[in-house]
Amino acid sequence: MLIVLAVFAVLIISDFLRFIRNKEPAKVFVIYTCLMATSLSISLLLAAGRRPSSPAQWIEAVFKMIGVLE
Amino acid sequence: MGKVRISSIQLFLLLSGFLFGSTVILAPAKGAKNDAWLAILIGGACGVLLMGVYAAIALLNPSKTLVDILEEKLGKVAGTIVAILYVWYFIHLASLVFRDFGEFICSVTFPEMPMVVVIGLFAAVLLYAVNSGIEVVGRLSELLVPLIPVIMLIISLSLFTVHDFTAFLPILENGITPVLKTALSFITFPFGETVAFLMLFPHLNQKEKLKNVVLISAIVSTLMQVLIFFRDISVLGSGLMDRATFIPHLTSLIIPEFNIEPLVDINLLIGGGIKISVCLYAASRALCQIAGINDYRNLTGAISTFCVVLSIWVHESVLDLFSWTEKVWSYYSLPFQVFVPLLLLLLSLKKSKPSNAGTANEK
Amino acid sequence: MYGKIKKRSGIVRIAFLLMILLLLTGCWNNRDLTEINIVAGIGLDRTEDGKVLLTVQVVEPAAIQTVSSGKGKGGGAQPKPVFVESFEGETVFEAIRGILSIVDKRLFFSTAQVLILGERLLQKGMVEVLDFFQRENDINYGMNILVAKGVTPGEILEIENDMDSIPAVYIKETAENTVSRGTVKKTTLIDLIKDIDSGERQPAIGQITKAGDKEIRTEGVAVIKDEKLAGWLDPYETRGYMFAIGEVKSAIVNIPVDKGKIAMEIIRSKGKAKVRFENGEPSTLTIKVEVEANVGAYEGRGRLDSQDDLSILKEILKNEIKKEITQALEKAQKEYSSDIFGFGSYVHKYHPEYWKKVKKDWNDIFSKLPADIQVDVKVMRTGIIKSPVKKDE
Amino acid sequence: MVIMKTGDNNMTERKRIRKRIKVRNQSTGHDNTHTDSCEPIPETVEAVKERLGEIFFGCSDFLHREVSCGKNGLIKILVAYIDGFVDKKVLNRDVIHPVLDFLSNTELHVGSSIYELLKECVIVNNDIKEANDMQQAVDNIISGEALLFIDGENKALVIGVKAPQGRQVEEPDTEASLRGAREGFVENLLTNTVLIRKRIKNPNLKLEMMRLGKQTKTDICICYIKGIANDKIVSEVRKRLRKIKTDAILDTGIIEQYISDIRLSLFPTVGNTEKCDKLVAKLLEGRVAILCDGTPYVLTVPYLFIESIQATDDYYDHAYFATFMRLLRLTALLISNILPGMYVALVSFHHTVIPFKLMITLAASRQGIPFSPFTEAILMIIAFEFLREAGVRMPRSIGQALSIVGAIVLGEASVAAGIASNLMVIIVAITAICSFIVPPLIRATMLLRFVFLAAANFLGFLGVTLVAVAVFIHLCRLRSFGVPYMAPISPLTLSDIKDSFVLVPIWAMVTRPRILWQKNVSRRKGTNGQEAKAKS
Repeated sequence: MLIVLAVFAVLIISDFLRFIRNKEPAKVFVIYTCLMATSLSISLLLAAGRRPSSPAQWIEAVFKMIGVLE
Repeated sequence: MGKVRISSIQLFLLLSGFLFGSTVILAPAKGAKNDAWLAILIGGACGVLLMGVYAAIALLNPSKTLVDILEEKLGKVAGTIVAILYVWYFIHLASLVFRDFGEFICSVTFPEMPMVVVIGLFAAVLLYAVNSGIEVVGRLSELLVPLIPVIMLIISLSLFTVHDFTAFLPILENGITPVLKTALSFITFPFGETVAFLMLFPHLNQKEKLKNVVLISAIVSTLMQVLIFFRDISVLGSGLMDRATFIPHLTSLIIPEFNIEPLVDINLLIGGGIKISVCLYAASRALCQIAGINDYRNLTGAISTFCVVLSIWVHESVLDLFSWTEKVWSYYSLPFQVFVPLLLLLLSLKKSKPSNAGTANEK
Repeated sequence: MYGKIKKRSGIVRIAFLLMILLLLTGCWNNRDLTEINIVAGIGLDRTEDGKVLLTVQVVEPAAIQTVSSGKGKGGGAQPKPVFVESFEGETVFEAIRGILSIVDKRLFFSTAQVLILGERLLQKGMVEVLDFFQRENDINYGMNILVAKGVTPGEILEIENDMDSIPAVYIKETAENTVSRGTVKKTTLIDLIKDIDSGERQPAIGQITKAGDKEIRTEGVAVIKDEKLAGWLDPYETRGYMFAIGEVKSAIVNIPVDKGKIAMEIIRSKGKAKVRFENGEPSTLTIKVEVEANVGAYEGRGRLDSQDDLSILKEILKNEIKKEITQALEKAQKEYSSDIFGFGSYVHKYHPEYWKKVKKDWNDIFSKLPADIQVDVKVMRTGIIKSPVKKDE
Repeated sequence: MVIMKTGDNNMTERKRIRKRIKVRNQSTGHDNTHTDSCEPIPETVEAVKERLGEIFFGCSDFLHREVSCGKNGLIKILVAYIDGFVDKKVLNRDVIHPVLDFLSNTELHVGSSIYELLKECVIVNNDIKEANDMQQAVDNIISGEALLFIDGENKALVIGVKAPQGRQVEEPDTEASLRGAREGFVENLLTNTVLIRKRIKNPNLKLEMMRLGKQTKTDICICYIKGIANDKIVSEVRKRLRKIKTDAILDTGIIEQYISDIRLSLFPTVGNTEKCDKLVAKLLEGRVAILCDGTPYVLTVPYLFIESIQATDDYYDHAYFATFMRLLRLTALLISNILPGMYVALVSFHHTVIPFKLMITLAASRQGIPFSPFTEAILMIIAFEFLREAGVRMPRSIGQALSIVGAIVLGEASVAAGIASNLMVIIVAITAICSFIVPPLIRATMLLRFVFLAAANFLGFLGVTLVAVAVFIHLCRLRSFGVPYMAPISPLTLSDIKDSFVLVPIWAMVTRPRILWQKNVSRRKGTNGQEAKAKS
């Protein structure tokens, strides 16, 4: 858990410093934060041992609903 | 930051490396057992056509990336939505390759290592490559991709004494249906996945060579796959081949007298690395284009982090991974790899007829 | 411009990230050579109550060095180059892990030279215990497999003699010598797995017995049927079998002549087992063998000057080989009804429809089919001299 | 990328720089653009003397001689120079003597300028320039010219009577070769340019001078062959040199660090050589050389990876042999980088790869060693590096003793004491030998070895491969003056492969490296200066 946080902290801080230095537009921050927040929350859940249902399962479910897969 | 250019040789090597990708450890047409070679040939033929479609789209829309084409042909809103789906698809693809890599290393070389470490380190190196620009990835492929056939040759030649050349017989024992099914999955993995190159084709410096490059790389990799199949089955026999988790690796274990197993790791690292780099580049480039961000490097970090997390998250176990890719992947890929590109091709053909968009538009 | 700043920060960032990840990673799987026990030979057997009995022969590298380099001066108590330990377990893996309770370091199997199966194990079936050896990531698929006849694998692994400081190597090399003589079959792990997997050919595994206190003897094969021991072939039958499947590399075949015996040296041999079909049903088993031989020794009196002389020899040799093959085939058909020759594989490959029907009963069908054995012999050279010493002329 | 950016204003830039150089070194005095200094040269010799005395206060090597002569001893002339720089014999013979003679024997007409007369008719020396203000005068005195001030003139004559300085041309120590010229560069810039000019007798060989370093005012010379060297690279060199802001240039090594493309890279992107024939060969390939006064090391740019495995001997030798040597060097480079790492990976992780017999030997040699293979390797390598560094710093006579100590300590005693295994000694020895085979990369290799070692200890072969891939990525993104570092292999330039890891016979090498410049690549055409000029 701590390790996950540490790695993410390093990544986010280093990237943010770079963004600020290069004066990137706000949307960069927004998209970046969205992606990182998702990654962080999922990895925290994974680290806690609670694996949320994954996209692979959603896709499989969708295909089953449509009837492509039986 | 100037025009980024890759040469036709680099594109050829990138494509070949991409097509080898994780097929270095996973025999893609395994489902057809003894007739896999037939499935590979059929799938390869269709794969060549499919890649031809991508090349045609790129030629009809010179110097436009997939996102540009989508927005132009489907309209702003629909185009953007489809483009976002494509971004997701590239990310998913990259994370699957990450997972293949991680599973392979963890079950073959380092059983005690946590998979996320392996994948994370790999991702860090690839992030460096992608951040250096697609030009550098192209140059890298010139250095590294030639190693793949060399290593394969080393393995194959050292196995020459253990070959049983008739092992692939009998032909069509279970009828043609499984062969066709496998052929379909072989089109989607690996050929259809080259749809990611639609983000790269605009960088080619000699547009007129695009067709040849695509064609040759597809044919070369099909033939290589056939050869690999014959090697594997003649060494392992169909029974063991069916049960093996990582077929080419097991083959390399059979080599008498000495053990060159790490060479397979290197092959995977190169092939998978190229594949993931291209996917990461395509995804971040596409996302930046959609959002109107100039430099794709801003998002590579976030996207590769997400890929790593996704690769751990997406499947529970190695068997889940394999059965899912076998069962769902090809259907899931069809819209991205076949339907949308065909639609784009039709639309481009219709619209470009009067203006006769040629190869000379560039420059 | 901005490229310069970015380039620099890129390297630093990646290096930093790598460093953090590297520091976080411990040393998984990092195991020094001095922290493992190098296994040279494995023995597998079952105890009377059905448990797996694992015996391992472990090398002591330092002792080997002193033995081979002669450093151990002036007699004294030389350290033993190997030690042998046994352990019981419900499964193979359990036994392997359990053995850690009596040895100091983890066992390392990739170096195993031989895997010796016990008779009792084979009587109960061997498929189950072999799974571990396919699944584990550091197993050498080219490891030799032998079946211990009349002794337990443990007893064989405990043999010590002066020919090689590591008994397992001695066993392996002796077995390989015998393979080149054609009287034992070389079965590697991968061969065995393939045979069991396909079901087209019954495995035949080389046999090993004790010859005296310090020597072993590897001659003959164990015939397996449906993963169980069916019986044995003696050395001559084994050679016939080896001729039939084309694995004889060099062998000495003695042929009787008028006044004495000639030892023919086989230098090349090819063999092919096929099945002849008539009306969609198998009619005959055909074995075609091509042999190239030289005259090795003429222990007797006679003439060896002309092509005619050689032709006579050829005829005799042909019959001799044919006899051996027939013996082996008959034993496999009549006594054990086990298709060790791989006729089934031929049927599967070239008559898949028929194979599908008879797959289960193939061994029975095999044992009823008549055989057609063709041997083609070439004798090329006679060595440095032609005729033997002519005494009575 | 760099080339593209700089290409546009290439012409104007070049003109500008020309002007500037001209102004600085051969000032004709009629150039209004010159605004460096506003202090004029005082008209009376007394004032000049006073001023110079102020400037050179405390410089005991500053000498001046006042000559007053003429009919009534009214004409005063001051000769100022730095002691030791100037060949006094020549100065006396060519300047003082004729001037005294002339002035005492000649009737001066009214209105005739002594200055012009002296300059045109009297002074025998043929290297005469003018200084128009005090700054220039001082600069010239410092750089070793003799200055001649005349009463009533606000100009001074700069007379080149520099004494030959420094050591003789001799064989360089650092780059030994079996065959080829033994001449190496020396510290004197002029000697060096002469050495180059002697070998390329072609007016297209351009030598552009500039002065760098606020304090040292070191003479720098950009040297290239016009029509063969890529103009873009030449102007990029000028641009980067001009950007250097420092007070001291003591060696080309300092310039190298300023002008490298990626300054933090381990790999050299600027080459250096001490050998004259090597430099000439590089110039003829279209490279640009940077000479610097005071050092025998000449920089060449662009410097590509492949040059590190090229040796001058290769071209004079048989092609088969040269190709073999190149492959050998490449292998050595690889080995010196990864061998310790591979060994550690093998011993710590990949036991399955080791053959049985070797495994027993390995295990036996490791028996009783208290350290892990990683620690052992690090210790041994560091010990070796100590030895190497000591060998470099020590006087040569002690070096021998050192090597004996090293061999015994490293090779024998550590094994006997059970601190290192036999095999590790062999591994370190092989690594060390291999690292000496490719001198330009010796520093990069030294550090990378530790990286590989650490990676191997964490991840085995996988770690080694990952680091190798990262290094490859780095190499691929490196550029030297806009030229991709790994050329001609990546990007693949088929015509340049002939002089890469293989070498074709010299008669088959008909083109210059295409990667440097697409134009004028044929070595057979346009060798004559005029022809080349017409082409470009």
